Amino acid sequence: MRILYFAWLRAKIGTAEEEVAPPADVATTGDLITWLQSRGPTYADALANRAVVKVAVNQDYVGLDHPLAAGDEVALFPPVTGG
Amino acid sequence: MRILYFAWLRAKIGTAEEEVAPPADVATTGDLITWLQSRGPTYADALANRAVVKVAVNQDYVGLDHPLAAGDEVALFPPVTGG
Amino acid sequence: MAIRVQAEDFDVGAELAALSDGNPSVGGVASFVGLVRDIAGGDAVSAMTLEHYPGMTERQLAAIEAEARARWPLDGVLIIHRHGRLLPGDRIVLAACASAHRAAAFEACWFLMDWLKTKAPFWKQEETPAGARWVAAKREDDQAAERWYKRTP
Amino acid sequence: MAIRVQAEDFDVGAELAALSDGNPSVGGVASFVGLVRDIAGGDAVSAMTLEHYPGMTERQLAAIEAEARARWPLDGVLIIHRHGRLLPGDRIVLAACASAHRAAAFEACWFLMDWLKTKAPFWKQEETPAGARWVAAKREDDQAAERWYKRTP
Repeated sequence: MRILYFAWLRAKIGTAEEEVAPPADVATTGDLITWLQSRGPTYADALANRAVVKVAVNQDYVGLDHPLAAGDEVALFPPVTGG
Repeated sequence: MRILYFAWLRAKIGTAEEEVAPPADVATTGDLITWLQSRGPTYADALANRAVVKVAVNQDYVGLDHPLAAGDEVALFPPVTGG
Repeated sequence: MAIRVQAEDFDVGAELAALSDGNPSVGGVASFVGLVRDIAGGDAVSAMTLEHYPGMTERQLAAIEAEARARWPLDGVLIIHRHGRLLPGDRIVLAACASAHRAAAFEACWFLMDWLKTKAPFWKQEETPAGARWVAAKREDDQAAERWYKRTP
Repeated sequence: MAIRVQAEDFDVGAELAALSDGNPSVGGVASFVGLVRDIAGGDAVSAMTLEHYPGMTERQLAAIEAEARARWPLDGVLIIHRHGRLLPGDRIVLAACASAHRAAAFEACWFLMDWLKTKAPFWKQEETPAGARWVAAKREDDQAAERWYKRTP
């Protein structure tokens, strides 16, 4: 599963992109964030406030109960500020 | 007093501009239109429907009760259609 | 004050750029370009001639600009309106507002267009297969202009 | 479909002209150009860098364009959004809608701007005397976007 990070989430976590293989019980986007938070203090810090973490799966916005499949492209980022 | 006509009012009356010297009892813009209507069938026809005759005095919109002064520039024209 | 009444076409890109040039507090420029359509009331239109009232036109457009500046925080306002004979696809009018805030720019620009439609002394005559005809004022334009009247108690 | 995400600047006049070129049923083109301001939250901004999510950006902008076309009778829609490092006064975004009717053009263009502000995956980082900082999403932008949600019974 590929995970992309943008803006200050990318800066805090220290990478723009990584391949991860979460355990089988990580079934939803919410589960994935919980699992990522367990990977170390930088993750825990970056993902601490879920209200400012937006999630996209395969380039569409989803909620925290969205089911995950093996080949998904998951992106985590702050609220957008374009325009 | 100078009177200007525009658009189909100009075309119906047959002139874009004329100098007139209305009698002393022509005190308002409404009086002026009534007096102009008496000047002949082309005027009577062009000014028959006052709902579609707009009036400006010295380049500002006014109503039919607007008082007239000797040196005024009076314009009569249909509802505008610019933009 | 940026009001221009002219027979010549205008350069939209240059005009819009000039509205914010040298003023980096401008956050956005909203604009509207009106064009001659080739059809009106179901009839083909081959050309359109815009008559206007020189002097009063500039005076009314300046009053509309002043009203927009009084209502919204604007860094720049531009109205260019052409007169004379135009062909389908030709530009008729450009209205543009620059502001720090996009809502102000959009609202003010829309206001300029709605008010100039019913207040600026221009008259359109269309050339159709059945001959030349004067365009009648539209009730929907009056209603659009009325939206912007302030309610007084 | 006219969505472009690019580092390069764009030619506003040419882009707006292209929206109506060859289509004389267009009565008007409403547009908005967003610019980099030199001040934000009271602090001087010397530059701004726009990060984006390639692929998703185009996908979301295309969805916003499709929504606008479904809601209003539009003859043309254009969204150009830049990314990378920009300076005060630089153009960031152009949104434009061509329509036979000016109300449709204005509404649809405003809708494009409000929705892309809250849906297109761009993030701004400002350079200020106190260092670089990420721009926070504004509550007023969320409210502006919410205006356009259809009420469902």
